[in-house]
Amino acid sequence: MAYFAAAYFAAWLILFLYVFYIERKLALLGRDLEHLKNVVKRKKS
Amino acid sequence: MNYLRHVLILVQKDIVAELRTKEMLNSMLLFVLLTMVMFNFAFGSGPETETLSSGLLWISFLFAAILGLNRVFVHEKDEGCLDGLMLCSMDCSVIYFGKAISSFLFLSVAELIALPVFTVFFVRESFLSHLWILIIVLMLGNVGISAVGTLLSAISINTKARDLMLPVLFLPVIVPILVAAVKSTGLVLSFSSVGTQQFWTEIVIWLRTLVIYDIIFVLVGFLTFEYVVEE
Amino acid sequence: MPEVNLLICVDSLSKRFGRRKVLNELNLNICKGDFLTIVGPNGAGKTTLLRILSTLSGFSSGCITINGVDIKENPAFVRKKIGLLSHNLLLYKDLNAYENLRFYGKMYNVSLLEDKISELLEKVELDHRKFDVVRTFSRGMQQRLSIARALLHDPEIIFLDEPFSGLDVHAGRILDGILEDLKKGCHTLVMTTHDIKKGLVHANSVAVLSGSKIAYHQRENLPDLDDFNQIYSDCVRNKR
Amino acid sequence: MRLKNGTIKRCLGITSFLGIFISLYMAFFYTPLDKNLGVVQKIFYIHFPAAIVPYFAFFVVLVCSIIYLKTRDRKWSKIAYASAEIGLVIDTALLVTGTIFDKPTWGVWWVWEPRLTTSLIMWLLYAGYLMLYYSVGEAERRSRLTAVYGIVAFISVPISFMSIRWWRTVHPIVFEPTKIALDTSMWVTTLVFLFSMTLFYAYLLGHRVDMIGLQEEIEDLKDEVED
Repeated sequence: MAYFAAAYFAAWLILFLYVFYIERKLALLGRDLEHLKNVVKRKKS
Repeated sequence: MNYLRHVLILVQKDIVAELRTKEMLNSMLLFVLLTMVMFNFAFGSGPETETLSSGLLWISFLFAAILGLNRVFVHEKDEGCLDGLMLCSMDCSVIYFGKAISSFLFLSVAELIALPVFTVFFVRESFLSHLWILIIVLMLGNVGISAVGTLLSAISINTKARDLMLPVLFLPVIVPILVAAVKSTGLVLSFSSVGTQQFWTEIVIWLRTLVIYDIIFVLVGFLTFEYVVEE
Repeated sequence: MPEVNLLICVDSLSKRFGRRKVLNELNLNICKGDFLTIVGPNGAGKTTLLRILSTLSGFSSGCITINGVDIKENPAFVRKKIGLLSHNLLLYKDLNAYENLRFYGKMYNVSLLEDKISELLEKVELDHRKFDVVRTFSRGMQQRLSIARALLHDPEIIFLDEPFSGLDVHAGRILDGILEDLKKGCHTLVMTTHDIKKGLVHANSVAVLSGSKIAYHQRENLPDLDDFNQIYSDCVRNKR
Repeated sequence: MRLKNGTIKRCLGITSFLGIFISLYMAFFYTPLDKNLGVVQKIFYIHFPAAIVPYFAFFVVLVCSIIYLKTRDRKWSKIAYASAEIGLVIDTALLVTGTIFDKPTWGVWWVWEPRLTTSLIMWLLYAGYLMLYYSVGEAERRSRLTAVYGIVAFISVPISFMSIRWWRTVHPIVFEPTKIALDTSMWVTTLVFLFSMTLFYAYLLGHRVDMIGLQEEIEDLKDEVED
């Protein structure tokens, strides 16, 4: 039982950590992009 | 015909340069010998090490090969000679074959010098009657190593990490060659304890594997090399 | 411009390094027998342009023909016709002067190679070091040998990238002589430099590469040094 | 176009999560307990798709690399890289479940048996691929070099199929998950799991490619600001 739990736990942990990483990174990148777009807009005007 | 001539000119150039400095050959040779000595210290010299010796032989050859392969494109890259080669050869694959053949030659020379030393150190039974099979195994292994090694060396010379990159890229790719070469070398070294029938059936399997992977590696190198060197 | 003599034709050439546009919609025509000098500030893309012309570098868009042949489609044809003297020496430091030239000569299928090598070594005044390893040469000598290497296969077109950098006065004079000979021999030469004065000496055609474009191109009736200096600084300022 | 793309991705996400929940439910409650291994056998349901999906992901790397070298469209090299990274992550999950699976069935954590060994080699190969990706600065060259390595690396993927044959000539007892008697409900569960894992992979792939696109867009904007 312990092995079973450990295997499922480990596998999902890895996958969800990865999903979490991607979502987090995407959010951060989205923020950066918005920021830069604003900077460009300000520069142009 | 012209194609072949160009490859040979390139090989000849590499040999002349290597004979002048001997840096690649010397370092490979010393490295192989050092590995063998270190192996002896690390594992002792009991009867159990004999079964490991075919593995030792190939591991030391493989790492020596990395040492040499790292140097293959250093001279070409440093003074921009690769550009010069691109300008004067009709085809990128001329450069690939020239480089692969010269690293094959240097590796083979180092191995053939190291082989007697290895025999003296680690082999108890004479395998002289089957030596020619071992030579074939060595050569087939070298073809694979230098075919894929030359390609990966050209890749790694283009990275920031340069020579740190080659082992990381090279070792996992060469595994099939390593497995087949170690198995067949082990068979040759212990041919007397394996029955003749079994020896031949098994050695054929392993040699076939070597040949198949050699062909694949050469083909892939030939087809993709131009994408590595172009800019 | 007389169309018949058109040798190299560059049409809206663009080259991007990653995201950076090094060359942008660049147009340039070079006629047979021209000596074109391209000047420009550092990082303007002079070296890149020469590397593209000599098929060593790819480009993002545009079209280049040499003698009417598209260089992307048939690079081998172009490579036989050109000699390149680049920043890099393209020499093997562990081979001696003679071996270097012999290697390249054989790769280019040069006939009467031995005579050619002796002749060229004499020309660049390296006769006495024929069998010395290139590693032992001074920078200027290596550069001279590199010149010999570039001329080995009698190329019709010669690209020179900053040929005078690293040359002492004497070696510079040797190079001057060679360039004059080549000009008389109806070779087409393209030279880049950031030394405007040196650039105007031989040229019959000058161009300024700035802001990833050819900002100025004049063939025959060249401006004198002061005028050209003025033009040059205008070009550079406009693009900044 | 953008909206449609987003909708597809959201649908993929929802279906793959739903699928995974269904398959988990099936694994826990629908399938019978294995007679010999008991509850441990249920590891197999996650282990099997985690073994197959990396193969598929690395195959995608190969195909996209070849297409990139032919067309020079950077889109393909982005997909190739994203696929390699996701394959690597799932391969990691495979190795972890594999080692945990080994302990109760064989009594040791790691055995150099073909499936595990070759998965490990694949892991190393594509870890090298990722290292190569990050050690080349310029985008065009990076795409070119990783594409070539993506092709070379795939040569070694078939050894995982070959090797079972090779090792068997040496070691007669070879462990294969499929040798465990499976009844229909077990097979159905496995296939459902495999299907939802593949959807999950596709969902991740879409996001990862988006991420690279965003990164490049940001770099572009930075250049623009500097100019």
